[in-house]
Amino acid sequence: MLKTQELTLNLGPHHPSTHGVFRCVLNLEGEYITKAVNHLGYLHRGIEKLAESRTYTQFIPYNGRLDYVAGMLNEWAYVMAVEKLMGITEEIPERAEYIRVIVGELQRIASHGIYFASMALDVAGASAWFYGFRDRDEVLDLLEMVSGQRLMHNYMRFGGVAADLPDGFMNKLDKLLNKLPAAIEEYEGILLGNEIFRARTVGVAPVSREMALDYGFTGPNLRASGVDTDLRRDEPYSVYDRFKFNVPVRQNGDTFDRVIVRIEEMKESIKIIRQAMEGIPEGPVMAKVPKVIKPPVGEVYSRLENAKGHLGFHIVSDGSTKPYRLRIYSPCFVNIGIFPEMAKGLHLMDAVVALASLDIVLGEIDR
Amino acid sequence: MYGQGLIKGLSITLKHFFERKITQQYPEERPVLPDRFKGSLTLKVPKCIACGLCANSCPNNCIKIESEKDENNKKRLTGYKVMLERCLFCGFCVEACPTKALLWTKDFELTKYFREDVNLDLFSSYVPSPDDEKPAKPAKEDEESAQAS
Amino acid sequence: MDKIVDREALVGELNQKFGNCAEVFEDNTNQSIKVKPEKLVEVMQELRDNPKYDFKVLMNLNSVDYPENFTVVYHLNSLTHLHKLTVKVELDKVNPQVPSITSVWNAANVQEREAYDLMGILFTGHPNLKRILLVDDFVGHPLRKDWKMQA
Amino acid sequence: MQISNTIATGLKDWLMGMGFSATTTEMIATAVWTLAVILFILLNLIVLVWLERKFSAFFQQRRGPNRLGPAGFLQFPVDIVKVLGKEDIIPAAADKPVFRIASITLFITAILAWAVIPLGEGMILEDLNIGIFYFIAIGSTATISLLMGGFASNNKYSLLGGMRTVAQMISYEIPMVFSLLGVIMMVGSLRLSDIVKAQEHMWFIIPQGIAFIIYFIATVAETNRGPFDLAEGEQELVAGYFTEYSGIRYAIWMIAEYGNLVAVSTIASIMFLGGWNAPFGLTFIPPFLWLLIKIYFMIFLFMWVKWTYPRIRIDHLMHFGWKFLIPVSLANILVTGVGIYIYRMITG
Repeated sequence: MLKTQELTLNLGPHHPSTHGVFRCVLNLEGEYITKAVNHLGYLHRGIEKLAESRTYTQFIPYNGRLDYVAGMLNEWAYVMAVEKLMGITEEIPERAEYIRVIVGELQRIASHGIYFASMALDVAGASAWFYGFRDRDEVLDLLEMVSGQRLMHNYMRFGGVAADLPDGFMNKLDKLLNKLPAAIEEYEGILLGNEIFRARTVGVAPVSREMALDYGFTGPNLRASGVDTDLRRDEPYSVYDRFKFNVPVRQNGDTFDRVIVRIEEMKESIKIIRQAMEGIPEGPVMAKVPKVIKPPVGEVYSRLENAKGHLGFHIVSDGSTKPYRLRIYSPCFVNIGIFPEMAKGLHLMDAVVALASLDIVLGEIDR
Repeated sequence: MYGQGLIKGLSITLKHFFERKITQQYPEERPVLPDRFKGSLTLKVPKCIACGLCANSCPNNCIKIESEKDENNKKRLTGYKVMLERCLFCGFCVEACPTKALLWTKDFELTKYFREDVNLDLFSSYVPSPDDEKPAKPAKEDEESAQAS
Repeated sequence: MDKIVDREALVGELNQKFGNCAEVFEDNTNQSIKVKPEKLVEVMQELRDNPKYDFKVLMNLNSVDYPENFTVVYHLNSLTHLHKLTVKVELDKVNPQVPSITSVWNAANVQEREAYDLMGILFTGHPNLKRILLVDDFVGHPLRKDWKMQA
Repeated sequence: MQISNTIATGLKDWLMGMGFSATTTEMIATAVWTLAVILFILLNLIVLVWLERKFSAFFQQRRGPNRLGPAGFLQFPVDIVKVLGKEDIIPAAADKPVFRIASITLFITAILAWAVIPLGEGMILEDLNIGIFYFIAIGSTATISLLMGGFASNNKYSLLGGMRTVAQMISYEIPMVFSLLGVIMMVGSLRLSDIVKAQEHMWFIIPQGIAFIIYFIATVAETNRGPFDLAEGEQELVAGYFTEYSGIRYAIWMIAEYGNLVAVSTIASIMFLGGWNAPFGLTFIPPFLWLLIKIYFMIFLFMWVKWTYPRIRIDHLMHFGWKFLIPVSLANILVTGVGIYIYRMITG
């Protein structure tokens, strides 16, 4: 008697394409997925609990360890939340805000660059992978110039940034910005325009608008599903209301759209940095803030448009030097919640690509 | 036309095939590090006033300072240890230092054969250099008392 | 600055519809309401589906261990009206139980599991209430204030 | 050709002179040839492993291995030492006998195929009159080795990889054979040396250009190289059918794969690129070297394609094979047949 049997496959925790230590138990019918169950927490470090035993300032470097490919934006999100809690948002010097925008958008380009690269690797385009990393590294060179480190910057401070931009930074930035459009064109040439890649991604794992909102998608993933929203434009924080930029929106919400939205966003980031370079004023980079940070009793929920979605910080303060409760709303953690639903009926090869297209970073999922 | 993207991809890789390569040949070619680079730590011992701000600012408590009062009732440093294996390289200690005694170096090759060697003892490994302001040698009895404690 | 919902009117309407279930909660953010746990799912459904509020997005689901109670905090956002609302549910310190809102937003699924895992709040009616970040045989809920850190 | 023939006849004369009988002489000469062929394959491997690394690096703006020896050429012996030093792990639940012989059977097929491949005029172990047929027959048995490897590992990834291989290789065998059929029809012989002789004035890539492209695509799939490396599929299947192999057994898989790569490149050079015939009258380069240049040109093409394209999905692969390549190759045969008929009518 012949009979068929479902195959249970452990995708992870150490698997080439789970982008870290993430495990997904798949039930396979042939090579088509009938059921997927996420198992998280292999990288759980208890950062929310750690925050309760660190002072507000001491917690800044830990944010770089969340989404370790976009550390600058994480720090910014945290610093912005505490500034709101302290009520010093208005006092931050303009130059500091401009610097934040410049380094933040650079970080976004770096993060999307690594997204493109890992996406390319997951469809086995090894050369495209190297091109993505090549350009990301040049962005990191600039961030290293500013903060002294490539990934865990610790550059943002309450009321400003740690130091002014170093000499020669603007020249190098200008050179890089002149180079980047050609690089993005190259991405389109080698991967995005490639017929094999299109066949692999167009129409694969579509997420409808309703589903995206229901599952709490944010950021580029939501925009790929046809929801026109961007915190930088809708609720402008910092000095984003002074810049002109488009918000790329795609309608189908499939894997291809999720890639294209990010590539378009890289172009928009270049535009924003150009405008910030022109408009940056002279002046101090730090507001006058007390040495010991003691926010008043209360709570705040503040969000920032991270490279992966809305990074939210809910901070409850009891008036002491340490947060009473600090909650990190991480976009990747919520985005990955859709994966079991998304993977149903997909081919194993497509599931890997769909997972990559969600742009997960395990440091932020497990915290 | 179908197949255009395929040919475009081939032309891009072929272009890079003959291009100059960008890999840095690391041990021979040293990386150019920016001034703010956070490598290892160094302490200019004569400048240190043992105030302990660096230790307080450290998120992971990886700086241990030993000090004692001298005859003028001034604090004097007798030991300075950094547990580099726990260090976040955040730089709060360097920022906190009021006398600019604690500084980053550009030394990034911190690999060691044994775990204990990772940690730094900045006090005893200090080598006086001519550009420091006259190094005050710790008195003999101080060393003895430090060893005793 | 965030757009503020007229909380008095909102609470009035909710109370009228579901019977005394909500009240304005005073804190520094000026956008919080407090809801009784029994009526939470209905209130959330109303907040989501009523075009007047149109809170299509569950921004954040948090749980706080206050000395006197556990509080589950829901941050809601509307894409059309661009306003925000914080819904708070105060729970018993001994046996914290709150109905799950997974039926309203699927986004709550993983976040409720996380709150259960780290804070020990039971979400009744959750389809799969298991530990998500910690190992399955972990004892205790680390984010509670009485949980002692072990180095 | 002349040189090798001289060596061969010289060797035979010398052995006869030593007083061996004719049969013994023939046997010894054959053994020497076999060794020479194996040596040739292994030498190619050394170059290929190095070339693949260098080429992939160049395509990606890297330098590739450059520490040991000139341009990193001595990296290979070091790697061999490393591979030999690795522990040979066989999973406890594996089907051990099958697991052990799987990689070796693939290696044997890779070697056997070389029996009929000429490396120059007369430089051939056995000039079979059904040479190309023999090559295809031997080449298609590689499928079973890969399935053996995937099945015996008792690993789910390996099993999936093995099953993919069977589907893929059986599908792409057909267009490959059909594409060669056009050339065979034009020559009227299956003997490889005849095919080369027929190309003295015109390479078959000119009348059979479409067949060449089909052959190229099909052999990329046959040798499991990117973008058709579904059997390995390292992004979803870790390493496919050889996930569980380690040490020297793993090395044998790689050696066999490169052996197959050289074999199909050689066949492509012989069938379409004129074999050892020199183009444009450039006869100062010896014929053997010409063949080698053509083989390595083919290998460059293989590597270029591999390091440029993303991997194709399995259902697209099947669609492409059955719905596009096979009809086109059949049409090519039809056109070739009609062309030959018309040609004969004109020339009488």
